[in-house]
Amino acid sequence: MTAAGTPPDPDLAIELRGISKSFGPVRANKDIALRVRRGTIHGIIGENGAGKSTLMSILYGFYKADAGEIMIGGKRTEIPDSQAAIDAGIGMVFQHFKLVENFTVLENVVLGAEEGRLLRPSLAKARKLLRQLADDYEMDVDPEAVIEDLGVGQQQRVEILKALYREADILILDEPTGVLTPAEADHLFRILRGLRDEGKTIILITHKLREVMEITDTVSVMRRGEMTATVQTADTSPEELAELMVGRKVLLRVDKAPARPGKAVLEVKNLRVTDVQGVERLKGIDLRIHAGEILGVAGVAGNGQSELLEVLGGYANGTGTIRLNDQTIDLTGTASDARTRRARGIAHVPEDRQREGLIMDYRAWENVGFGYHHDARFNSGIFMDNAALRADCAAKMERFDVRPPDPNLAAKNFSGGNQQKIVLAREIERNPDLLLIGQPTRGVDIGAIEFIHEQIVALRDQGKAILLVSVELDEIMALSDRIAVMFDGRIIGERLPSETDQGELGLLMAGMTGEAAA
Amino acid sequence: MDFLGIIQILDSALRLATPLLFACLAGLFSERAGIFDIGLEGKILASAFLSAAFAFYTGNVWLGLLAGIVASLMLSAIHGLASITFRGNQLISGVAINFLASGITVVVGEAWFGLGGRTPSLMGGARFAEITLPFADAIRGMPVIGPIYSDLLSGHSILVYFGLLCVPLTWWVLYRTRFGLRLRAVGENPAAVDTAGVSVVGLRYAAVMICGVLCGFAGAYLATALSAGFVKEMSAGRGFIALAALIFAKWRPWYALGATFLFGLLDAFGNRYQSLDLFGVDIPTQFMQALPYILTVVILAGFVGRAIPPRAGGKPYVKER
Amino acid sequence: QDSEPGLIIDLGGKFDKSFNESAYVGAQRWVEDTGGEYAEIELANEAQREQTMRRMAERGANPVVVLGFANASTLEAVAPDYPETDFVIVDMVVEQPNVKSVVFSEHEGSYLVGMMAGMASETGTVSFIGGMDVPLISKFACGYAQGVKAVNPDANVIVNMTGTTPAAWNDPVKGAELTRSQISQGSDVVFAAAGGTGIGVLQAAADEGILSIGVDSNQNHLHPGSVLTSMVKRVDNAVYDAFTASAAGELETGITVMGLENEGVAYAMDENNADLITEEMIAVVEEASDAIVAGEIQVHDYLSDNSCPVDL
Amino acid sequence: MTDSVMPKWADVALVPFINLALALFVSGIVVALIGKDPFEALYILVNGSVGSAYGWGYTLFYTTNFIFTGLGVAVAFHARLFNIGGEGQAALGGLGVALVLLYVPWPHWTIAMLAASVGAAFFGAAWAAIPAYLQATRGSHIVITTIMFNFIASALMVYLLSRVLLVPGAGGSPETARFAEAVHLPSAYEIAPWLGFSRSTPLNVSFFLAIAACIFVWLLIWRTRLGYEIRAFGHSEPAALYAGISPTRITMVSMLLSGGLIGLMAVNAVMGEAERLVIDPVQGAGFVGIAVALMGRSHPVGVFLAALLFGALYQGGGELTFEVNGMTREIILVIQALVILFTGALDNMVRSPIENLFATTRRRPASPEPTTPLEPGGHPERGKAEP
Ligand SMILES: Nc1ncnc2c1ncn2[C@@H]1O[C@H](COP(=O)(O)OP(=O)(O)OP(=O)(O)O)[C@@H](O)[C@H]1O
Ligand SMILES: Nc1ncnc2c1ncn2[C@@H]1O[C@H](COP(=O)(O)OP(=O)(O)OP(=O)(O)O)[C@@H](O)[C@H]1O
Ligand SMILES: [Mg+2]
Ligand SMILES: [Mg+2]
Repeated sequence: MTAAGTPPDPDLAIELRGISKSFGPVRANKDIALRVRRGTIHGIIGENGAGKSTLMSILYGFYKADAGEIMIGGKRTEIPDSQAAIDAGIGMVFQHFKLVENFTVLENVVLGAEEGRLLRPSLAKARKLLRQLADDYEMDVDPEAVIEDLGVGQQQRVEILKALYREADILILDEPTGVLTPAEADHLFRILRGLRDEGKTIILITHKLREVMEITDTVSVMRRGEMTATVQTADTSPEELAELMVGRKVLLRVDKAPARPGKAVLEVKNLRVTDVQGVERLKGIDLRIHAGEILGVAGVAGNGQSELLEVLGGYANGTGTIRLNDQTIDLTGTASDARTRRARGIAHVPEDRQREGLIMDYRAWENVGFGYHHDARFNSGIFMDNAALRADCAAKMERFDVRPPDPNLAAKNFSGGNQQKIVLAREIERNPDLLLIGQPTRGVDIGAIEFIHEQIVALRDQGKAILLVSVELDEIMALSDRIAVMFDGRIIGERLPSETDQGELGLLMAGMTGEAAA
Repeated sequence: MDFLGIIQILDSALRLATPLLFACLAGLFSERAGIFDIGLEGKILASAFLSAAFAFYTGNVWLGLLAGIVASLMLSAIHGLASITFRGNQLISGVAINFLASGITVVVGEAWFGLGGRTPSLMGGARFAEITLPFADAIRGMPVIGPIYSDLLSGHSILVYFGLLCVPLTWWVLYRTRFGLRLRAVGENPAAVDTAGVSVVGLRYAAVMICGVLCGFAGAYLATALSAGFVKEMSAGRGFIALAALIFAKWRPWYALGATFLFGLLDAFGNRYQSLDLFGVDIPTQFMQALPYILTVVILAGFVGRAIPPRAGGKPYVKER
Repeated sequence: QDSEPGLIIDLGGKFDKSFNESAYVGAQRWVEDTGGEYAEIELANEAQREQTMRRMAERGANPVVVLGFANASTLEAVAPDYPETDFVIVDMVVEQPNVKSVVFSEHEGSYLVGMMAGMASETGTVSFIGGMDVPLISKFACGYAQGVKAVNPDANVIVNMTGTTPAAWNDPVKGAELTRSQISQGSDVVFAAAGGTGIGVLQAAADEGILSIGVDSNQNHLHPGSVLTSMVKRVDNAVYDAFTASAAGELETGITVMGLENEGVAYAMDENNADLITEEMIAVVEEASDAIVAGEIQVHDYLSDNSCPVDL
Repeated sequence: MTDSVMPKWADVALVPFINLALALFVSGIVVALIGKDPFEALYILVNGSVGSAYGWGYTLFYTTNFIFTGLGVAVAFHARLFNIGGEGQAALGGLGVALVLLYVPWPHWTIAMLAASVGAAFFGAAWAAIPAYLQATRGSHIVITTIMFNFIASALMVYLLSRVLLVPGAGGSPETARFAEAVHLPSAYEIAPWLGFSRSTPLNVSFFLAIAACIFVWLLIWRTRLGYEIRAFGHSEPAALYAGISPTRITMVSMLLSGGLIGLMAVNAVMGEAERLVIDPVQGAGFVGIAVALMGRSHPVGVFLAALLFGALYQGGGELTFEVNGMTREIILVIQALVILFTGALDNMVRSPIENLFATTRRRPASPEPTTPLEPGGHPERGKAEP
């Protein structure tokens, strides 16, 4: 089925043949073939680490392929760097935006595509063009705004405008909706459809099967570095796509018994957090979580969820009151750090396991004690008891099915899902009264998601209180016993999962309470 | 202190600030592009040596200047190779360059001149002469303006004026040209520059080379304008002070002028008032000599607080782990 | 005696244009005059002092000449281990039977050049630039100031030190700037005792058209017509004499003071500064010199009590 | 680092060795360029440093200094702090030693050494405290502040030695009086004359203190909770916060430890060798410590080996200037610089090709089975299931 040898088809905007790419020992792309028709929206799905971003980065000249060839518009094209890709009419919006944070929108747009050696004429010209593009595609952004002051949705528009400014015919978007509210996502899709109707070709990487079904014309599935299938969207179903992605049938729902909430474990009143720049991130949070209950916090990233976790976890300063098991927790002063919180029975699976939850250069056994390294059982006298840590690690790896079960491997050498399992094992096995858990399945493959969800529900069923923060509405809906929606540092509404739907939550996440209040 | 005394201190400050200014702007280019450079000191020293050596051999200070720039550029190339091409640790590379310059200048100097690392004294055309600005003599007599123009502004070597000119020039390049935009971007987020189709490596090398040229001026100024030849270790820590000034200036050109002038002023002041008698307490010379360093610490702690360096600074650009 | 003499050049290096260089010149002159050979080692760091001294002795060098006060306490410990070897230490006294200590009356030499400065000055302000604020340098400064005041009691003497790190001895830029600062305060004669830094001092003085005074070796030739004189300290003679005496087998241990009477210190006169010095100046200075030798004038030695009778 | 690709022996031995060889090769070119025989120079360098008991005495003496400064820099490195202030901290350590030994009549060198060590470590740590505090609380760049503190330290030392601690009438050398005979540290000659050390060898019991410091640092960094926290903080500050590790505390503690270790250098240099405090007792060892820590990968064993290397370079370089006429002592600086450059900054130049070499030789046996992913932590059973 590989296209090698077949004559080029001018109707194809892109054709990739035999693309391979390794990062050291990791083979991210293996002999990949891909054909994208002109004027279509082509979806690419696959588990985390399947190699989607890598493949697109190769197409955009960000990485160099080890082998394979690229045909653009039927012509074999060398793409040694991004400039070549831009010249070939390709634009890309990366999963992690490539914007200069302290530059203005305008400066970011012209960067690399300036008109001449002097800046002023380039900027003037770009300002005009930018306004026109913004009008054409209903993408309102202030050209003089500084990127770091913009929300992610706006930043994404800048990335798209950047590509359009360079007159891209082929637009690659890598997980564009991960950071958007449902309304923003809808808007984006309108724009994409408009672009397609103009004859542009769009490649869309996403994890959300619903979106694939909604907007793409064709969809390709990647699994562990290989392209496993390409199907017409009209001819497939979410269940089939999920199976193609993982290689086996997947439950897209979580099985759980109804909650039996007990006494209140955590009570939060008027919690406020101001960050180092002096911006108020939490503007008076009130919430309460009972034993045996999962409170899901939904919201678009950046609306204060991270700060909520941090202040509860003990490493952001805040004001207000937090009571755990009817005891007030010190919010300032020396007894307000993560170590004391842990001693009080709060465990925390942080949102970003690689930045916070693990020391990537520590071995697995060193990481299982992380945060609990003062525990008597990990210490003997003035020294740490490394043997105890190793034994503990081996046991946890066994129970949580961490692969490979080698305590001596450095954390960075585990895959994302296994890293997450190590963190979860560490925190859950503490048997905490309250578990804070942020983005439990971010960057985790579908198989592991099932396992992780089961563990969370099991902990709840033991009568523990759980605060779940996730940007994935599906996850929130599936796990929570109650849902709180955060917007702009406040809890803007609380719903029961049985009495709401994604539409309503989406509106709340966008800060629209009017209709819901009615 | 009388008016003339002030003028004289300012005059001295200007001279002392000039090498710092060159070095500070050099560091600014490099660090704005994301390459930290604690090897300024070494580059100044190497340039001072080679400029003096060539000025002596050729009798032409301009050829000396050129040679100084070449010397500094060679060290820049090493720094670029280590920190850009081979993605090494920029601080280590800087430390090595400082050692290398202190050693090689003396080793080579000894081999060439046999004077223990000194170059022979430079005479006449082998040194930068002092320039008298037009009408300086005519208006010297005028009150206030006279001394300011004729004593403070006039009578410096051409490099002083060039150094001052470099400030607006740097500002213009940084904020008004395509190159400047890209340079600033590469120090903040090299991936953005890369995906915009511009070579990160090319930009960073360009910045490191500009840094080399400017350090070349600093060294040549020391050896062929302020003094008349090279003496080993004659940079005497000025590269480090320039670095402090750069942080104090928050990596901005006009602030760099202010910061280096402040250090020049502290130095000039310390030279003038080496032993102070404060309310009957005899302040020892050593305290006055340490004062610029103490003040640097105080300034860093108090006024600058957290100076935010270019975000990608010091980190090699690695796409693939 | 067939063993060759040895010379240990101190930190600062043999081309420091002053102290070490002077010793080196003395040794070279001895080589030229006698055709003999000598061993020479340059110190690279503090910890090598003892190592080098012992190496020299073990190598069979005799006498072993060490330069500078920093060697004293090391020599104190080393000398007894090599009773067959004679040591010569310049600038410091070590009381061991096989050590000859040569000390200079820098204060007296400085006094004389101070007098010259005082007479040559038209502004009544003269100045001094030292390397580091250490006692030996203060000895120069103090003698100089006394000399200035002797001819002009109202004169103002500005004293500056270059720095506190080893770079202080190698910072001609700072030396030049200090000179300019002193000029702006009215000084028109500057005396530098600051190693490599002094090069910058003499240069700046020449550039700015004032007079300067060199130190240790005769530096008059550096800027003819600008260097008023040099306070020469005949370390070269000390070395030359030690080598010669030892070769003849008549090296005397004990303390030798090199002062005005034995031309251990002197002001330098040659064709380079002939035009700067008047007959009258020479007359006054010679008279003072004689008086000092005769003990009629006591020039205070800063080292004797770490203080100076005139304000520094 | 890339432990998955390269065997450990290549990482800690082969690559540094090649780097070193390159550095010496380039040094040889420099030597040849100034008209000297590089082979003779190499012979003198090696023979002078490790060819005799005499050479070893000096080599190990310098090694002792560099172990202390190297360990100090290494401890700070573990917390990702770059302590350039070794010069000042060691000088202050010297002051601590001198004060302790001058003003207390110690009965025996053992207690004196203990007290001097405390004094040295305390003063060294104190000199690191202000930059550490400013870094921890005000974010003042520690590289700059420690550099400034080097300058301030030298001013302070000159002041104290020429005005305060000076022995009156002793001739004006800016140094303190000699320490009492009772506090003389036994030298290698006195301890082990049968090894052939000469009476003059500067090597003394401080060497054992340095070894002890290596063991102490190893235990501290890899066996204690504090070390665990220091390393964690060095790897990731956000993670440290998450784990309840206080950045301020770790910054302070690791800099104090760093300064203290560096200060201990004075026990060797001031108490053991000079037996009095002179101006600049450090002689660049603070800077060499940076190179030593980098080369030794901040591991005590590595630091020991690197210190030995630099000690040998120092001693051998000294012999070089003794033996070869016209060889200036600055040649040592050049060699040092090249060693730092090649082993530190240009490391990847050698490492990458060697890594690739290992990668290809390793991948080759795997190639008959192309579907097996090499990704660690993958799902091997599925890999096998595929055709
Ligand atoms: N720069 C890099 N250096 C080393 N390994 C990399 C790099 N980028 C990606 N990888 C590895 O290559 C594999 C494929 O990664 P890629 O980012 O292409 O996956 P993806 O399908 O985009 O996943 P996600 O859904 O998480 O975005 C992963 O194992 C990843 O760890
Ligand atoms: N001589 C050395 N030079 C440089 N790095 C070293 C050296 N020895 C060890 N290392 C590195 O230091 C780190 C810690 O070493 P250490 O020996 O403490 O760990 P280990 O092998 O796990 O031993 P243990 O299990 O006994 O703690 C390792 O990453 C190792 O690569
Ligand atoms: Mg991706
Ligand atoms: Mg081990």
